[in-house]
Amino acid sequence: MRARVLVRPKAGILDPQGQAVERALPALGFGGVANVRVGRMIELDVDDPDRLPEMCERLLSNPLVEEYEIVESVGAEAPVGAEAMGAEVAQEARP
Amino acid sequence: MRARVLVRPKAGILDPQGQAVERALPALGFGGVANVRVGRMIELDVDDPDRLPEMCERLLSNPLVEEYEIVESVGAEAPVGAEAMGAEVAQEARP
Amino acid sequence: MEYELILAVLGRHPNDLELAMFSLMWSEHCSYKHSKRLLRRLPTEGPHVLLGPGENAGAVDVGDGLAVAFKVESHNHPSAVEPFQGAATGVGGILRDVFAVGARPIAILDSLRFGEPAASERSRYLLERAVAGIGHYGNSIGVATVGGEIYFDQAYEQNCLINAMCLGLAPHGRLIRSAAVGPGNVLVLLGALTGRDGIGGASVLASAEFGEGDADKRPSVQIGDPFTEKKLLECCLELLEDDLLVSLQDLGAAGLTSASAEMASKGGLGLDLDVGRVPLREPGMEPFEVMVSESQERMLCVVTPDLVPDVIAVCDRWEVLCTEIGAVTDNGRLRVLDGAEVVGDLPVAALVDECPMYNLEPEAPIVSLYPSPAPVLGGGETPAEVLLALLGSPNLASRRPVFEQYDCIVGSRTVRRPDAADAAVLELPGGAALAISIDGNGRRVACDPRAGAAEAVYECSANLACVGAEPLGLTNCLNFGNPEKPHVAWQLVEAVEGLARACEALGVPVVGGNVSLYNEAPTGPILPTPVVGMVGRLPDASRAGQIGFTNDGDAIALVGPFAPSLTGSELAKLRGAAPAGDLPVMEPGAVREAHATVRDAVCAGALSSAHDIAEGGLAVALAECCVAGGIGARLKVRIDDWVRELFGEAPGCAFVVSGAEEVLGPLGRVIGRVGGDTLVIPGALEVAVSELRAVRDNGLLQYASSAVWSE
Amino acid sequence: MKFGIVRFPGSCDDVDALLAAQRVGEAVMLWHADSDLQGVDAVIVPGGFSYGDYLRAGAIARFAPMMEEVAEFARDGGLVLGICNGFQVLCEAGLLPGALLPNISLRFVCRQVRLDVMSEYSPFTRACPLGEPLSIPVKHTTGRYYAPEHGLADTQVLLRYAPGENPNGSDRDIAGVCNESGNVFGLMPHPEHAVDPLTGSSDGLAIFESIRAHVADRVVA
Ligand SMILES: Nc1ncnc2c1ncn2[C@@H]1O[C@H](COP(=O)(O)OP(=O)(O)O)[C@@H](O)[C@H]1O
Ligand SMILES: [Mg+2]
Repeated sequence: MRARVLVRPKAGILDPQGQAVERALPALGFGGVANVRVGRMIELDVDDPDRLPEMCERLLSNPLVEEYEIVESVGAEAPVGAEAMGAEVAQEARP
Repeated sequence: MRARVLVRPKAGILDPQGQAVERALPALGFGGVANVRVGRMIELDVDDPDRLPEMCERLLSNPLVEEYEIVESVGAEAPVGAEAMGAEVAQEARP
Repeated sequence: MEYELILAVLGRHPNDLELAMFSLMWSEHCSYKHSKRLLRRLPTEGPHVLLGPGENAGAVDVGDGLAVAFKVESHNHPSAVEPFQGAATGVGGILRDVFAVGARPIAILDSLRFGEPAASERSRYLLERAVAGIGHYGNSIGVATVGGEIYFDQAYEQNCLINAMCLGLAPHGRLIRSAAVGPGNVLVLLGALTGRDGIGGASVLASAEFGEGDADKRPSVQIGDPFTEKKLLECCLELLEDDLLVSLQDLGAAGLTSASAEMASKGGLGLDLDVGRVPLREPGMEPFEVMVSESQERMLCVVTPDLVPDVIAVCDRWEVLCTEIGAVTDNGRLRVLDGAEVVGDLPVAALVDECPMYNLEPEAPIVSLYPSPAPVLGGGETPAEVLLALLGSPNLASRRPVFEQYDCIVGSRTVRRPDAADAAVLELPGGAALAISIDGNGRRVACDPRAGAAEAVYECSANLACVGAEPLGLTNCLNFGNPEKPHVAWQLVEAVEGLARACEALGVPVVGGNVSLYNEAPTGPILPTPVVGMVGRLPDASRAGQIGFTNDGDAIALVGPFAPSLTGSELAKLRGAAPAGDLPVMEPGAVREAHATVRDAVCAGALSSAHDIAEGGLAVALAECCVAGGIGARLKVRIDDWVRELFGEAPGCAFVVSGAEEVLGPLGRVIGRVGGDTLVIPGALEVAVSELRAVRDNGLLQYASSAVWSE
Repeated sequence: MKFGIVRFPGSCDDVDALLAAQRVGEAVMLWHADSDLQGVDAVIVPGGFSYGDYLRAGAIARFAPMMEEVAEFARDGGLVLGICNGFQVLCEAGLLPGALLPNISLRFVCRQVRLDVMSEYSPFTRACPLGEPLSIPVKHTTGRYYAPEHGLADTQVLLRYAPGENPNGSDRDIAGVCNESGNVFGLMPHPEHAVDPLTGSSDGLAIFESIRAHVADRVVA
């Protein structure tokens, strides 16, 4: 099964990447953006999804400063569950 | 609106982080894991979600080597759409 | 045209794989078809040379049974596409060249060129990301980045230059060549999995091989993995230490094709290589994809059959993938197999040696090829205003925002860090030290390629003299535009002549280098940019020279022939002058003598500081000594023509040194005294050292966009 | 006295730590995959990018077999010093409180900094000159110390960046902390790169001297 683990800095933990994005967006002409948080995404095939929480606590996140979320998705090929979640997938080139 | 952008290395692009995690997990006793890819997650409040793809292309991802996915979710508080996506949220302290 | 030649040497049509191999091996990048004849002009011999051009890196003897190997290489085109990964993999590539000869990399330097940061957001972005990429690779692999240089000019707007130099240390006995030896020996591939990296880069192939829909499968951007390279590096050095390898070669441009062809060619032998055995990162790769892949962090070696198990054991310990992929043969052919099937069979000589060589058709331009830059100074400024404008200008301002992103101390050898001296100084085991400098000023080369290129050699040697080091050898990277254009060809020919003459005059051999051509935009070529990296030795690390004035009351002297002019100077640029006109003529004997004078005085521990007068002229040199030492200075000589005397340039020949007056007297002309907290040039300017520092510190910092991701 | 330096794939300052330790005693390398501490009196987990620092700095290295030995050694009161990446590894392993997060600047920073020594009694700082700041370099991208709300007493803070010198945004200028029992110490600055005036400073030597003195006292006692 393909699964996706999302990890983000806990509330209250300073997130300079989120802040940098929040500063950079208006400079590029994108207003109306707030509360940006930057985290990590890990996608993996697992035989035994029951062990995912343990993997998250032991390796994939640091519970002291991060929280995680497990998104399971059956038999999906990458990009996992894109449509299912109403996502867009794009690969355009940067100017 | 709160949105979530997921960014991952494009198919075929080397993902050293994913490789390192994939090699580490079995050593920790987590077998049965494959195809690990490590990417980024950005969560943000946006007034105009229509501009998200453009933000992704110009700042949030590097379209040369990464692809992105936009997950929109209305009025959610963090953790965004956890239940909706069948996710678990955990914040346990490490033993 | 070249296809006809392939038909002739092969006596038949090549298949697609063979054609792909030919087109790579006969590319400018691999064959040097426009520059090879020219490079023969460079002097390559000297008493210290252990490995000259032709090996992955050159090497010179540094005494005590130690050799230092070094090379500079460009990664310009990949960096223009993706600056972070382009610069990172540039560092990864030059590191491999150095440990491919058996040396442990101990230092990295980088030479960068971008468009004007004030005018160009893209240039600021390229600067930010290229520097981050260099730091990412060098810092993570644990090799100190100890120096470099950065220039900004609009001529680089479309073609940034990213040159990286690496220097490594080896006991003589560990040096190894890449020539394949011993038919029957085993060909072993070490390191990363092979993916479709960089295949898009082989553009010749695009039409022949790639279907439309396949484009996505073939990522042309290579991702650097310093962790894998760190293991590969340690593993290779251990294999050599244990004497387990016959020959070693890195995989760079054109991947397995180039590495195997070069090894076979140098050994005068053949190779059988089975692409079916190459461990792949992606399923379904075609043989030609495997042969041309530019996946990073891989090495190829030749091992005698009995030692293969030992090699595997060392690789296992370092968690480095190790695969037997072929064998050395005596038939002079490079045969590519896919399991039992022969999918390509080419004579090595044809592939490597029979590439057509082209003669350049140089023609001197009548007017400057480069437009005038937008003026920053109008001409009515006071000397103090000019000095501050220069110190704060992108080309002269403090590089601290850049070099603080590099680990310059790992290895516990760094005796002079960036900004502390004109050359980086690295301690050697016996108490002596190495000094390294990298330099090249494209604006001056544009004015006069022959004199400008010679100046780059002089300036490197002057930098070494300032720390007390005697040059042992140099490497160079020739960054130019399209050599098929007569004016560019002329720049190239003249620059090589200038390099050669300067090397002969100073007695410094060229032990290696790299050529990067076709750096052109529709608006024209880049400034002709030969970059010189020079390595020297000083007998006593504890006496390494430094830049800053230190002692209140010390005398200041001007040493060496000094005939500054405004042509090609930074001030001329700020005033909006195109890079054109005659550079000052330097008498090589006098230059050499001045370098020896300063070097000997530094080695004797006789000076408090030494600094060469380069961009920005005498006033900027003095200001730099004041800022570095945190102390002022007062000149006591009359200045008649302040524009020329204070800000004119004649790099590589004259020095500002400080020390006791009786010591300085015999060395040169005493022009002033150290002390106070201002720089005073009577009748011209008086500026507080704190102001000099503030302006210099902010010059580049103001353009440093903030980072968004932490790598 | 014998130091052991744990070497992971990706360690960069391992040899530097070895050379520094050899200035005050004997020192050997300990391979990450082995489980024999070779009878060392103190362990150094050195700087670098163990496992490339992929995922999170120190996250993978803490699971190395040798680290299990180190954890046990620490539980038995052995002296363990984690420098930079070693500090990250010790935090990830739970041997030290807190976590190291990306620098506020999000950039790598290599710079000489001044450090205030907060305790003269710790086994790691007892030889430091009183009241004098140490000049020691930092070099890292992930050095912003996050101090947990509970579980870090003021007395555990052994080093702070001198006022105005904090290079990474660490909580309360914290540069180095020890565990509750005081026998495990981690710091972001690199004392092993400050052991010779020729290469910048010798102020870091005091950390190694402190360890040596402590071990010597313990042997006598
Ligand atoms: N400008 C130059 N001056 C001297 N030698 C050069 C120059 N350019 C290339 N060479 C030499 O030619 C050989 C081939 O260079 P290159 O293709 O860059 O090597 P590699 O494939 O190892 O990167 C090297 O030995 C190199 O030192
Ligand atoms: Mg090579």
